[in-house]
Amino acid sequence: MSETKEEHREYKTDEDFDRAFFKDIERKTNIWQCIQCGTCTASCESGRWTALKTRSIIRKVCLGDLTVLKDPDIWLCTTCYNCYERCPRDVRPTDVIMELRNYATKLGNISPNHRAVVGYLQKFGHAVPINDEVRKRRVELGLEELPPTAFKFKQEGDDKDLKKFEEHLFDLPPVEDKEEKKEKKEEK
Amino acid sequence: MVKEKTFAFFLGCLMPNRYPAIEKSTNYVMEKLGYEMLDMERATCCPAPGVFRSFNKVDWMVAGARNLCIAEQLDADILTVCNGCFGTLQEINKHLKENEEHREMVNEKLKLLGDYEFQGTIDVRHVAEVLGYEIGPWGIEDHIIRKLNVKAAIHYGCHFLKPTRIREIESSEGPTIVEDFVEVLGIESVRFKEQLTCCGAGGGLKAYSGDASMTIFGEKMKNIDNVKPDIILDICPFCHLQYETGQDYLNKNKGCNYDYPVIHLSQLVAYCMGMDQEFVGLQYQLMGRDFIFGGEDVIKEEEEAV
Amino acid sequence: MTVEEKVKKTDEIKGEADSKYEEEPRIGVFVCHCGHNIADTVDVAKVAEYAKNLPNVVKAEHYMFMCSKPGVQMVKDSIEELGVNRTVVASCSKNQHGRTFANAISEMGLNKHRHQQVNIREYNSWVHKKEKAKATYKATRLVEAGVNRARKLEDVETRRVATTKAALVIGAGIAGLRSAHDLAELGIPVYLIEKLSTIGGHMTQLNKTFPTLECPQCSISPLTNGVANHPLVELYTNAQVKSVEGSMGNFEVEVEIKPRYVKDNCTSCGECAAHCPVEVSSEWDSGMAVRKAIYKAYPQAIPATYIRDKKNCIECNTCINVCPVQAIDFSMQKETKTFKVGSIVVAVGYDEYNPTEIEPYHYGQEGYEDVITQLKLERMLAPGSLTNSQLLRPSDAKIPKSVVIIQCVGSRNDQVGNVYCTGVCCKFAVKNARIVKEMYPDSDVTICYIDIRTPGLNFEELYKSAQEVGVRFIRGRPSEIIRDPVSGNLEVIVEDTLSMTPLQLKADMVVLSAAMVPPEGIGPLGSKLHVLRSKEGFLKEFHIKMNPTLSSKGGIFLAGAIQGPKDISESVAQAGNAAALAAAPLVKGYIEREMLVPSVDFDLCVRCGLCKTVCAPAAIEINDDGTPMVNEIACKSCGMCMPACPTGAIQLINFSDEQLLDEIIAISGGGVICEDEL
Amino acid sequence: MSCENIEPEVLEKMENIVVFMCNECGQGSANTAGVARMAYNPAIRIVRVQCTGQIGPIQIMDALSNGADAVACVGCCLGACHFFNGNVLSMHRIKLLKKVFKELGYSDQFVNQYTSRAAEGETAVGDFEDIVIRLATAIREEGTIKDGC
Ligand SMILES: Cc1cc2nc3c(=O)[nH]c(=O)nc-3n(C[C@H](O)[C@H](O)[C@H](O)COP(=O)(O)OP(=O)(O)OC[C@H]3O[C@@H](n4cnc5c(N)ncnc54)[C@H](O)[C@@H]3O)c2cc1C
Ligand SMILES: Cc1cc2nc3c(=O)[nH]c(=O)nc-3n(C[C@H](O)[C@H](O)[C@H](O)COP(=O)(O)OP(=O)(O)OC[C@H]3O[C@@H](n4cnc5c(N)ncnc54)[C@H](O)[C@@H]3O)c2cc1C
Ligand code: SF4
Ligand code: SF4
Ligand code: SF4
Ligand code: SF4
Ligand code: SF4
Ligand code: SF4
Ligand code: SF4
Ligand code: SF4
Repeated sequence: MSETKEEHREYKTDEDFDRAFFKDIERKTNIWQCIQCGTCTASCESGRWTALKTRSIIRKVCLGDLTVLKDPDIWLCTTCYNCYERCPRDVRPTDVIMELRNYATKLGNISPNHRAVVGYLQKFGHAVPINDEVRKRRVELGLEELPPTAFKFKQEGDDKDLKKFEEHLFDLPPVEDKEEKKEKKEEK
Repeated sequence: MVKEKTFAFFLGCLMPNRYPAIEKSTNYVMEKLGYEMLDMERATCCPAPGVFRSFNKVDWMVAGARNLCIAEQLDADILTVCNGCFGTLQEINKHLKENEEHREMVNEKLKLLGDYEFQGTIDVRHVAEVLGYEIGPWGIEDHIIRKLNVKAAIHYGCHFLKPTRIREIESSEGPTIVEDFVEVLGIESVRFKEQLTCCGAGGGLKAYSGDASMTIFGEKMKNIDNVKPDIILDICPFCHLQYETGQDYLNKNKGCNYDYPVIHLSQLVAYCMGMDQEFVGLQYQLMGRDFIFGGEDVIKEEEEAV
Repeated sequence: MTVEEKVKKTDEIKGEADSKYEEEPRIGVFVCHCGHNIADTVDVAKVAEYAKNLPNVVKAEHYMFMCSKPGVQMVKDSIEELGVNRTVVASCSKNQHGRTFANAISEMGLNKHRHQQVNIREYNSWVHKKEKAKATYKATRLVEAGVNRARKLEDVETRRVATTKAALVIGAGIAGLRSAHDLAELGIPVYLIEKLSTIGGHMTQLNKTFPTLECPQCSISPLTNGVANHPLVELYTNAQVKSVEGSMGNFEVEVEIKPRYVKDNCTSCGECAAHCPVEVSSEWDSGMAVRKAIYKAYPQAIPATYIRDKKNCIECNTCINVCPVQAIDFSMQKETKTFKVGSIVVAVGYDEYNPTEIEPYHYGQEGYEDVITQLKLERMLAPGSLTNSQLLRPSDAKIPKSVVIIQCVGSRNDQVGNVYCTGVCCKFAVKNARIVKEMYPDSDVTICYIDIRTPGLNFEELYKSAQEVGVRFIRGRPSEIIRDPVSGNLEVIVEDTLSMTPLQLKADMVVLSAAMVPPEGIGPLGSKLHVLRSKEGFLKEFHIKMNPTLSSKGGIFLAGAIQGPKDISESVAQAGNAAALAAAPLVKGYIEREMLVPSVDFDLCVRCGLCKTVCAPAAIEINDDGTPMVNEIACKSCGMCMPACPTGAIQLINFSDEQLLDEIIAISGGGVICEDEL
Repeated sequence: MSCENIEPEVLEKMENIVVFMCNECGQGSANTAGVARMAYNPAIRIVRVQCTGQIGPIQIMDALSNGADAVACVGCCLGACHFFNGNVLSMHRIKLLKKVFKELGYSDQFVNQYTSRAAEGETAVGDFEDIVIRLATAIREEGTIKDGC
């Protein structure tokens, strides 16, 4: 799919789509059963206020429209599962969006903030690491200063758990300059 | 067989690292109710279902299974106090118990992380479900020494009940488990419009787009403000964080003037069971620092008189 | 031959089993050239030669056209001259000329079933043109299989059973009434059984009926009166089927009739109800009106006799005292009657789906009184309703300024397990939307739909007419109805999928187009009748296209919505067909069947009953001693019971394991002579 | 994959393939195929039965032990059985049988269930071709069932 071409025309041809690409999603969910009823969008708490339109995302996956992987909208889902609960055809849109995010991540379409969260997990074993103030509070409340999680062991010099996390889990593709700039623009 | 009346206490991230008072309260409540709480040493983030599952579902399952293995080694069911932790661990646990192919795949990868193998011997519980169904309103009455007189807007959050076919707790369209339970603590649940919608924090949205998250939350707060509760009662530290920082944000940026104390179910129950307000930890929170749980002494006396 | 002669002739054929053929099989084999059709590919001479050497074969010939007069004569002659008692013709398919030869041997006094047709044309020469050697070898296999089969063929007799000239119709909705009336007009006495106190079914509850927007009472009353007064129809209301025995042509049905507590001399004056102190919600009005404990469902109800609702009656005896004709009798008891009938028509209709299951719509919950179903809407708009035919919100009796209609409630929904499209709700939704919009032009009427399905003559026109009067159509399925606890206002949340816009529609009233689902109690009724149900719970037709009116059991026919959701015209059409099919054997007076049925070897039978469980036409009954008994009239000769039997005790005649084995041995390549001999 | 790509030595090993066809759509479709002169492998042998629901493991094993290389049942389309639901019963039986074959260490491609439409000869021929293709795969992998037995 060439991007320059797209800018000049409204219509699309078969070449603009890659239906085989989402075979995996087809296998795991029921996207082909979608009747485009819109229950998902109407259920969507995010979509009411943001650009996320669940139904049209499902449609794009059915068509094999790969632009959906670059669509920032897929990151607006709060995983509230309302659509999943209410879809009359059991399409499980939340799962579809999760799968799409997995694909997008593989392609490097991941926001810097999310990258940072992965970094925290690998470094501290927590998506939200502890800070000095909370350490103090813990003591005041009569709790141990550090909870007995992997991070405490790291502090005590036993780093093997988190090292392994870093080595084996959530290996993200390196940041591409172009992507990063784009992301940053969007942030602003 | 797992040990009875014993839980492997899964802390997660937000509770120990932001709201230790919830940790304190949960320990207090469960121990008073006669449960033994075991530390899960070397546990990590659950990992959070919204963000980490979005990046790589397999790795999410592996990291989650690692936490499950720690509890399996303790021979105890896991107790969580967070919808996210519950969501992740309950779902992975159930899925790996059922799906042999994935179990093998995950176990293969677990070996890389250390001496772990998922067996599928334990269950994952949420404190709201343990209190609501196992202890029950009938069981807590003997243990409370204070009754409040407070109107609460109850927020269930999403992942405690949904997806219902995996959680199998209660319908997500009209749950009553928490209402029914806290009624005996003297809490009156006030219904508000779109009560069961999301707080706007999940799915990595808070990290991805604070603005979008706050728009959703702003609507939620408007509906809560319409019914003027005394407190906001939640069952998840992540929702807790959203309600705390969100009110603050709206006050600062949208000209609002909210000051609703945000209280986790564990904090509330601990207080009613006799923990001092100082340990409930409102003084550490952003909202409702001045809130005093209504007339505890009076009620205490009444209770004693009965 | 005239038609009558033909009928007479078939009547005469009786081919009783004849003991004189119990001797050694003598088989005649005839291989046909079919001109070039077979002979060009298959070496017919070789095949005939091969057949000669097979055991019991006394004659093997090949001939240009076996179906020609001389060919058929050859077969006949062999019987006369050589005492051949089983014939094998290897030629075309059984459908084409199988009957020619079977008839020929029957003319010679042999049982038709002693002929074995072997197809070496369609199954062989025509499809293996290029492989002559292989085709010839295949022909020998097929012929040998045919000979093996012929060797053990048994006679099958044809039996005739007299039928009982009476029919039972269950359910007196539009479909049941139509069937009952048609049957009676064909001269057949009919017992019509209705569960409720009044006949007419759902149709009488409707306000106006599409596509013409006619008054349903006006259309149905000639039929209800016609049935109620027909000399050949015996009507029983408050009645339910208790048990059904027997099969096609001869059923015995037990019916339980609950007492009305009012005798037939009731003049329908209404004094009793006027004085009765008890008021309850009226079922017939779908809860949109009240009635007394002694009541008549609606003014035109048939039978017109009042009825006392024992459950709600406080036994104050006021009614007894005020009745001018002493019609009220609390001592009436329930009765059980037994009817002997030849055919049964089941027309028990449907129920409206109860939408409480779809929780986001909050139907029936406190605060959501203004969420109603279409049937309730029909009752509200109907003449003489509690609201005087006006549309008023149940919560505050105000005329709604905005009405939102939601489609596909309980249909097309995997979550509630109804995948089917009801097919009627789009039609009644546009009907009612148009009616409401015409009544209240200032109110907004909106239909939220996934697809509008209005196929057929007049229905798209109806859809268009609704658009013309200004009904708003939004393509999207609402996710939920929310109520503001402070203001009490309802909002319908829906995406307008065509513009990709989530909408929050203010709704003073919401009408749910609920699905049509199988009626309550259909499970037990189905088992009493021994008919199978579809996975959706409706009674399943025998074949969806070729026989949508017959049930899985012979002699029991389906009419109307019980076979699947239908509108009135379709129900009536099917009901007429059901009546015709049900009448046929009764008018003729008998059923004739070849006894191609299984028999049970009681020494082998271990009384497990497994055969019964697979027999779809419910032709197997279990005797008191646990042994199965095949009802020869009900059996459809499918043989499904055979593999179900763990001991091989039950065997279909001429398709028994033993008979098939002989055929299989030959056809699988095992046999007398090896391939290389060819 | 089509029948044309099957190696001659594999094809040669297919001598007798027994196909039980029901009296309705099964027979009908094979007749239609014949009338339309649609060629197929001459190893295909059709046995006429009332309904595929009549065929059980006994018949199938009888055929296999008497020299059949493969066995199949061809009935009406699901939902259109002329005897109500015999084809579904047969399908379940064959599924079970396939499992048994697998457990015993044989290929599960020796027995199969198909449907066809009386008016369309292609459906029957398509079924026959599929039988042959599956059998070819099995033969390539494990040899004929005769060798195995
Ligand atoms: C809201 C709504 C609007 C409609 N509008 C139209 C319209 O405008 N035009 C149109 O053509 N169609 C319309 N229909 C469809 C129409 O109602 C049906 O097509 C028709 O009523 C079907 O008739 P029936 O006789 O098969 O079933 P029913 O009318 O349901 O009759 C079945 C009868 O059997 C009785 N019964 C049930 N169980 C038993 C039992 N166990 N023993 C004895 N008796 C039993 C019932 O009491 C009932 O009297 C509408 C349907 C709905 C829900
Ligand atoms: C493309 C297509 C696909 C379809 N697919 C399906 C499907 O999958 N399933 C389904 O259920 N339905 C299907 N249908 C519908 C189906 O074809 C009809 O429902 C059915 O054929 C109607 O049967 P009929 O006997 O009423 O009419 P016809 O089949 O049209 O028969 C009418 C007969 O009357 C004869 N005739 C006409 N005029 C005269 C005259 N003046 N005198 C004497 N004889 C006359 C005609 O020659 C004809 O033989 C399909 C229709 C189409 C167009
Ligand atoms: S709710 Fe389900 S069927 Fe409807 S549009 Fe969404 S995914 Fe498709
Ligand atoms: S799960 Fe995501 S897409 Fe679905 S309704 Fe919730 S926010 Fe919307
Ligand atoms: S029962 Fe008596 S009072 Fe009642 S309607 Fe009949 S005749 Fe009149
Ligand atoms: S006896 Fe029963 S039916 Fe008669 S008036 Fe009294 S309550 Fe009504
Ligand atoms: S007829 Fe219309 S409303 Fe009814 S189920 Fe079908 S599409 Fe839905
Ligand atoms: S006219 Fe035919 S194609 Fe068009 S909507 Fe109607 S049924 Fe479908
Ligand atoms: S052959 Fe057997 S299964 Fe088939 S109808 Fe007759 S008794 Fe029932
Ligand atoms: S299945 Fe066989 S053994 Fe069992 S009851 Fe029927 S005939 Fe007897």
